[in-house]
Amino acid sequence: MAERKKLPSTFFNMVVVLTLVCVVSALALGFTYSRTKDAIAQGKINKILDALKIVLPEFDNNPYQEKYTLETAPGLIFYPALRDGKRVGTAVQTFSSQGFGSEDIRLMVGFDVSGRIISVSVLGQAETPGLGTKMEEPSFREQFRDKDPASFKLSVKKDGGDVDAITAATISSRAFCDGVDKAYTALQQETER
Amino acid sequence: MNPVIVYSVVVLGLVAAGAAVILFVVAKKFKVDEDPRIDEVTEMLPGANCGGCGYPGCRGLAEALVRATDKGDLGGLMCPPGGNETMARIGEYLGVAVEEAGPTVAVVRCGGSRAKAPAKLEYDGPERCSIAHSLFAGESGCAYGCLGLGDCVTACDFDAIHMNRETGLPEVDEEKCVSCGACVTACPRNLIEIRPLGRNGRRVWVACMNREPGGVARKACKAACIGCGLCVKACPEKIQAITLENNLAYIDPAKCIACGLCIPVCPTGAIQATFEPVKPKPKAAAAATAPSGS
Amino acid sequence: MSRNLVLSLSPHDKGGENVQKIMWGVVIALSPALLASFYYFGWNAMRVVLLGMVFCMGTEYLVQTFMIKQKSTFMDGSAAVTGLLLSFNVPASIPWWQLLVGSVVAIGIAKMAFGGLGKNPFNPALVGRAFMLASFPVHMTSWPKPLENAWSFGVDAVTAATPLGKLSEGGVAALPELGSLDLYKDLLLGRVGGCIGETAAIAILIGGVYMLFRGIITWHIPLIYLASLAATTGIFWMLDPGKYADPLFHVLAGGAMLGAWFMATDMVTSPMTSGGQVIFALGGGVICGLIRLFGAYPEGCSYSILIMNAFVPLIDRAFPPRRFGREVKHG
Amino acid sequence: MSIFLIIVGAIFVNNVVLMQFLGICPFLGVSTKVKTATGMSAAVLFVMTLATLITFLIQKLLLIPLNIEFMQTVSFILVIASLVQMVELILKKVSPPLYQALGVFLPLITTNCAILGVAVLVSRSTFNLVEAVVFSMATAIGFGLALVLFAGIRERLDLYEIPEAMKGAPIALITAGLLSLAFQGFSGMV
Amino acid sequence: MRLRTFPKGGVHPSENKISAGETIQVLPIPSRVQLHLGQHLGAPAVPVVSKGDRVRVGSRIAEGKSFISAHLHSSVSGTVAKIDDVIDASGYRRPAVVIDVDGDEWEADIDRSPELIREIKVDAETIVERIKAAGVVGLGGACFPTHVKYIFPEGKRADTVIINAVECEPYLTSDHRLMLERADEILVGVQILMRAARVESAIIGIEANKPDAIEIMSRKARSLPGIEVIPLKVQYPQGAEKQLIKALLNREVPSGRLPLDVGCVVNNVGTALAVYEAVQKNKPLVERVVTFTGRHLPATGNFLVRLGVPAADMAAHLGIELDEETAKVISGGPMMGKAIAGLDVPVTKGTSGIVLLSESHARRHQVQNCIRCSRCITVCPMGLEPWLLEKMAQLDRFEECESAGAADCIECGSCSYTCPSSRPLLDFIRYGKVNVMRIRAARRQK
Amino acid sequence: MKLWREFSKGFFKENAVFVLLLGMCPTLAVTGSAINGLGMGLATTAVLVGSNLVISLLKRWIPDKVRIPVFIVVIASFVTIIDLSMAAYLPDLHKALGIFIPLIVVNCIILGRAEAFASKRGVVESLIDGLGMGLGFAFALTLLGSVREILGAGSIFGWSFLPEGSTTILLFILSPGAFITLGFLIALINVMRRRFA
Ligand SMILES: Cc1cc2nc3c(=O)[nH]c(=O)nc-3n(C[C@H](O)[C@H](O)[C@H](O)COP(=O)(O)O)c2cc1C
Ligand SMILES: Cc1cc2nc3c(=O)[nH]c(=O)nc-3n(C[C@H](O)[C@H](O)[C@H](O)COP(=O)(O)O)c2cc1C
Ligand SMILES: Cc1cc2nc3c(=O)[nH]c(=O)nc-3n(C[C@H](O)[C@H](O)[C@H](O)COP(=O)(O)O)c2cc1C
Ligand SMILES: Cc1cc2nc3c(=O)[nH]c(=O)nc-3n(C[C@H](O)[C@H](O)[C@H](O)CO)c2cc1C
Ligand code: SF4
Ligand code: SF4
Ligand code: SF4
Ligand code: SF4
Ligand code: FES
Repeated sequence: MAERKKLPSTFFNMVVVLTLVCVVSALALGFTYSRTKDAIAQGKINKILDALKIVLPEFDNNPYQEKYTLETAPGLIFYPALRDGKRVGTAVQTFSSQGFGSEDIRLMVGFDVSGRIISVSVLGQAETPGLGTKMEEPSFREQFRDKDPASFKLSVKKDGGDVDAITAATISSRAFCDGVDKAYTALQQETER
Repeated sequence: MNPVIVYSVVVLGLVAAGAAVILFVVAKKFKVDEDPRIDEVTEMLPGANCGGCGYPGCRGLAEALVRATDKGDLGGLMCPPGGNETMARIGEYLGVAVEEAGPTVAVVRCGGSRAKAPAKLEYDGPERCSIAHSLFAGESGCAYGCLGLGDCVTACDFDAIHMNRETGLPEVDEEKCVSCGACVTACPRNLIEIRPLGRNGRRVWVACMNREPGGVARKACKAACIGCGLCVKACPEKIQAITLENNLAYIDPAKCIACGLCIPVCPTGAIQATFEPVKPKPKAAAAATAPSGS
Repeated sequence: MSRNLVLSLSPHDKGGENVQKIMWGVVIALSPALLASFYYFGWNAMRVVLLGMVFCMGTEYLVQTFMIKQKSTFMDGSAAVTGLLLSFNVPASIPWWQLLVGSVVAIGIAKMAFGGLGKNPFNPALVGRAFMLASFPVHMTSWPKPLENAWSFGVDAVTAATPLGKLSEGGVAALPELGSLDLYKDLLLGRVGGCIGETAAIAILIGGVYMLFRGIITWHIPLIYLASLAATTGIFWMLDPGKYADPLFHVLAGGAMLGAWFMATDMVTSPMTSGGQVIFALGGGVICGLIRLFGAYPEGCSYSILIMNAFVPLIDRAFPPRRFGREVKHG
Repeated sequence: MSIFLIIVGAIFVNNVVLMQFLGICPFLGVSTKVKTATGMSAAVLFVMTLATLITFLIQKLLLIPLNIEFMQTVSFILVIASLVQMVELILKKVSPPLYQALGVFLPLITTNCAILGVAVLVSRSTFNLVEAVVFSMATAIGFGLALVLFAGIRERLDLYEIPEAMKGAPIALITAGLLSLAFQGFSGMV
Repeated sequence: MRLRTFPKGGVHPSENKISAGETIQVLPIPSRVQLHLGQHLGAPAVPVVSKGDRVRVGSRIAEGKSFISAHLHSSVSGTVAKIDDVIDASGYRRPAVVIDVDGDEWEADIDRSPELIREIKVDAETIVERIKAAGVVGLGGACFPTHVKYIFPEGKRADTVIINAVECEPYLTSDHRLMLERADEILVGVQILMRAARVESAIIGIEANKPDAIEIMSRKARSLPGIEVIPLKVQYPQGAEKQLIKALLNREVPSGRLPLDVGCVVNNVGTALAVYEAVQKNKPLVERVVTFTGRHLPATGNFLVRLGVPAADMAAHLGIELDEETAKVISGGPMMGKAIAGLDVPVTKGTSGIVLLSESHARRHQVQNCIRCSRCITVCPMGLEPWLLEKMAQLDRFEECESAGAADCIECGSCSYTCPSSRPLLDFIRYGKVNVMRIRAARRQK
Repeated sequence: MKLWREFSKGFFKENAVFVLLLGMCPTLAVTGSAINGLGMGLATTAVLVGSNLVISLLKRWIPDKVRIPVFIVVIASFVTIIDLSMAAYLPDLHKALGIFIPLIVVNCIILGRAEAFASKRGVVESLIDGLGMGLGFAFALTLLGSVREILGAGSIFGWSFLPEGSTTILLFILSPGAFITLGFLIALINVMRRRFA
């Protein structure tokens, strides 16, 4: 082993070195943070924008900037879609805590002006892989496309609704319906007012 | 400058400095003395925790070594697997001299193979020498011989001793044996002895522990030492390495020069060696079948 | 003297019991349930049971012969019991390859990896079942309707939810027949959906009583398990009969009977002293009840036993037998 | 969420070791004897509660107000490391018996990711202070439960000859897997 | 009425009491006998004769010097041929006195008349002295010097003498025969023991499979104050003293303690007879009753045998040869006896029977893994966990053997007998126990 | 040649996962799919290389008594940098790995390497060592992830080789499957090592 001349462990050396290292590392971190901050924020927005593009008809406004919330519907976020200044639909960011996983299931549900569902997109979920996660697959989500909740009952068939549950994942399917239903009800209340 | 950077520098600097100061103070205030040498010595030991030294694990020996150092010398403490090299290093670290011990190896002192000591009884029970020993003299009837159930084999942590299927006797692998002595303790018949490896690995020993009179011993085993004393006479005058006691010859390894002269004279072939003995004289050869040395 | 005498330590006499007799005794005790399953689920049940036993015994043979390299004990009956119980714990419509996976897991992972008979901490058949349930939730929860599929060799005919399944899905409302004598009769006789061997409570009971009389098991585990399950579910039922089913239903429905008599009693994976067995069964019954009432699964019997299996070493330690001449416990 | 559900959830349903994979190293390492497992569990309970309490305060009082949440990892680990070392030093002096029982496990705890993991999980949750502390205690109890059960099983396995290839880590992992399989029974209870 | 027995554990092996109907025959004296010096528990006796000395029947040839030891008397008249190591039943060589026989001359002060002497003239101290002088040891198996049992340590008192007439071992019938043929003498012996122990009551425990013995003993004991005969349910190992005390008096001897700690002294029926002869007839222990039996044998018998006579003499007397059919020879019963290397071994004070087993019963069964069936726990009369003790001993974890109670094991063998996996439980428990004792001794030395 | 040995030992002889059993939490937690395993492995590699590099550079200036805190700060900084960068540029992977990215800090491999290797050896060696150990770790995680993904999801790196809707052995991508698969992988490797040794 080569000769190891090291700084001796005096109190002064220790505090100085540790503090210095911390300062340098804090500088490095602060720098990285300021460089990535925007990208991270943009990433989050992009995810929502992507979802909005899927669940809304074509729009020419920026629904993200025009989003609003309602006191009657805590936790839900509304993104209006306009084309040529005319409302063509609304996307509702909704959630359900009745899923199987430990996290809420977060959905983006797009409605046209008549209250018909255009499409649903999953923003986040933590269901069991291979079971509840099948909610992201089209075969399940597509059931909701172009359905009017006024006639299409937003619950699984087992509960007397119109939705075919994912096999062996009724709980997740129910939660999904619950989220969509929340969005629909909130939107109805808003339009009624 | 960006406030975020400033904050982070300040916070982290504070946390770190704070932690350093607190730790320093606490360390000062709650200081406990423990001999740091114990840890160091433990590090130096092989860490096999074999118990060959007679202490529970390597740390046990380390403690004993440090304690012994304070008394002045290492008092014969030894780590067999580590060997002299390790002990020398530890001795150097602790600042005391270590007794040198020559390399040693385990030898089995029984030649009662299946052929020489045929079974007259049948043992039906767990494969444990200690248990069979508590029951009876053994399948051959020799109350001193190997029971062949391999307690020594199980005891060895170094895979150095194996049962020879054909002879029913254990054989020591000289390369692997570290003379930890585990097999010595394990053998209920006290058949295994740690002996010096010998110059160039040459060593000679009496492979029998039967203390019966010749006739009785021969009845159980054709390879038994019958206490005839021929080997004692064959051993060179100046050496006198062989003693005869209770009808049993014993070769003192400290005196034996491994000349091999005793081997051909033994009428039962009870003396074994790690080398081919000098060609036996025709007369002796008639009586002695060639020893099955390992 | 004309022969070599045999020497061994005492005792020189040996009682008549041996492992084979015990294990094949369990197989005999399971035969009433097997007959019942044949009656309700027909050839499909037979096919599954036969395959389950062959797969389990085959796995044991292959693992012992080719991987552990020891003499195989696959005929000692323990693998047969595992195979039988594993197949009793799956629907009659299970695809063969899924049963194969379950058998390999039961014998290969839960038993042989630990060194074989007697060394496994968890009940092999239940490990196999839990593995299959988590792996193949769809097939493991589609139940052929009793009697109606019996003679069709294919799978996938009419299916029926199990009583516990209905309860878990729709609450007491989904089970309007609750409280009617017919339901209990159906449960007793096995005219309900469910796993192959679990439905006919009466057939299981016959087997259990047979094992009691043969001295293969003692009463502690089965009776305390069922009592504790009844007590747990009974407390909630008394609090709100409109929301929870009655204890008798819980005792007869699902796998509780099969579990209590045949799986919780597996001597390898249950405590050894009667005191320990009582605690084991008590805990099992409570956990089974709680899973049924509040868990994600309609049925908690197998998990309750597996969970208690994990406690067995600690229970064994806490409940040693009463030593002769030692009123005062040391240590 | 009610305190009761937090407790049941953290101990059984989302058991740190068996379901969340935190603290696996000590789970595999300190589980050969029930006695040491118990000591380790107690040490983890103590440190985890204390660490969560302090990091919770740091998060809420320092990092969030200053908008430097990205400093979380660095500051948490520093705090935890010094905390552990401090506890060790103090324990050694103040109560040697307690140090013998718990202290010897303390160095192992620094690299136990369950401590930092729970601190981070709490910081990402909506728990208030009381809930956070209860959650951390329940998590530690869940850790202890899994550890002690596992040690019990391993002590029993010690009595038997198991296949050569399975000795050591493989059988420990498989046992842990089966334990985790059994604990799946609790799923959905919360 | 429900018969008494001990509450926990025990087994019921097939009784095989084939020789129960054979009256006791006197075996002829051979030309040479070998008397081992260690025929009792404790230190071996020290010879007081030397080669060439003339001895008569009853001459003291060796003395027990330590506290727990017993004297040894010549069982024949003749010349001491040698004092040397002689192969014993296990094949090991042990010191023995070998005597060449000539005639049958007895020591003069021995009363050989068959007359029953009922009156006990001596006091407790003298009784103990005479027992000691006669070299009486327990004939129930352990060969514990009988006089030692009656020297009570300071502050200890007994209230009951228990006579162990259980004979729970399968095959053996010597105690049974003794009760049928020598009941009166035995009862006097019991009275002597009561006086020696300074107690007013004695209980004779007999298992229900010996109804004739129960009948005779009860009838004869009726007139004797304080002596009670209690029939017991057949259950092995009821003959073990701790279990017997529990069964008869519901008292539990604490772990590591002696019957005296619960106010009892336990002796075998044969011992009671030997005591009678020693005290009333001045006759040392030079002969005993031995059962010679086996299921495949054409004939079986109970013999009054002089000590040191080879067991083969009994076989010869019955016209039996050791042939292919006999695969195992046991000294003692099949549950506790020792397998021995042949019939040439001499009968000792502890030889209660010689049992020959045929090939089909000689061998152990294939050992399988323990299935944790807990049968061994259920049958262990001492409340131990034999499977655990076995494992711990196997792994040389003796400290754990100790805390799991290895030292309490009475080596009854119920566990091995019952284990469906045929595990060698007792073999390993014994191994563990030996080592526990070794550790304890080492600890005491420290 | 020597450098090659330093590099390659991390793959087999001293593989962190299979042989040293270090860093078990991320190993078990994120290997539900091959791609997550690879991602985690690479992230760890990056931290390992970075910290090994810095520590071997700084080793002379660190007093012995504060070396552990200094190592921790250095490692934690690299972890945070990786964390932030992944959040910015690989948001999906970042989400999938979740809490286990900050937990790289307590991965014993990294501190262990810093303590045992980087604080004693030269810069180049330390760099190679870090790279070898890290890639070995990544290799192990990817292998484990692949096995679990193939058995549990019927796909590999997200590419499904089974027809839509096929039944797979789901358990392998659930928690018990992680333990069991790793157990058998280690057993297999033990057997192979014994056979080759
Ligand atoms: C490991 C595991 C994971 C599960 N994950 C989910 C899930 O993600 N979503 C769900 O609805 N049910 C889940 N379940 C619950 C069961 O599949 C449950 O039996 C099912 O929801 C019952 O409803 P079914 O009618 O759809 O079969 C899971 C169960 C297990 C054992
Ligand atoms: C398992 C076992 C069984 C025994 N069976 C008998 C028996 O059947 N008859 C008997 O007299 N002693 C038997 N004994 C011996 C007694 O425990 C006790 O030592 C004896 O009765 C004391 O009397 P002694 O000293 O006169 O022999 C047995 C001992 C043990 C351990
Ligand atoms: C499976 C088992 C494990 C045990 N382990 C321990 C142990 O680790 N430590 C202990 O003190 N007692 C242990 N015991 C309790 C002892 O068996 C016993 O009760 C106690 O040590 C009595 O010791 P003594 O013989 O010195 O009076 C254990 C008991 C059982 C059944
Ligand atoms: C009463 C009894 C119940 C048993 N129950 C089971 C069981 O539930 N599952 C199983 O795999 N084996 C069972 N066995 C067989 C055997 O004990 C089992 O395969 C062992 O766990 C394997 O080591 C049982 C055996 C008996 C005697
Ligand atoms: S052969 Fe004996 S002395 Fe040599 S290593 Fe093995 S146990 Fe130790
Ligand atoms: S040498 Fe000793 S321990 Fe080894 S097999 Fe022979 S008798 Fe047994
Ligand atoms: S452990 Fe001892 S006392 Fe208990 S049954 Fe076995 S031999 Fe008898
Ligand atoms: S009787 Fe045999 S198989 Fe049963 S628990 Fe005891 S040792 Fe095990
Ligand atoms: S990685 Fe070691 S405890 Fe989590």
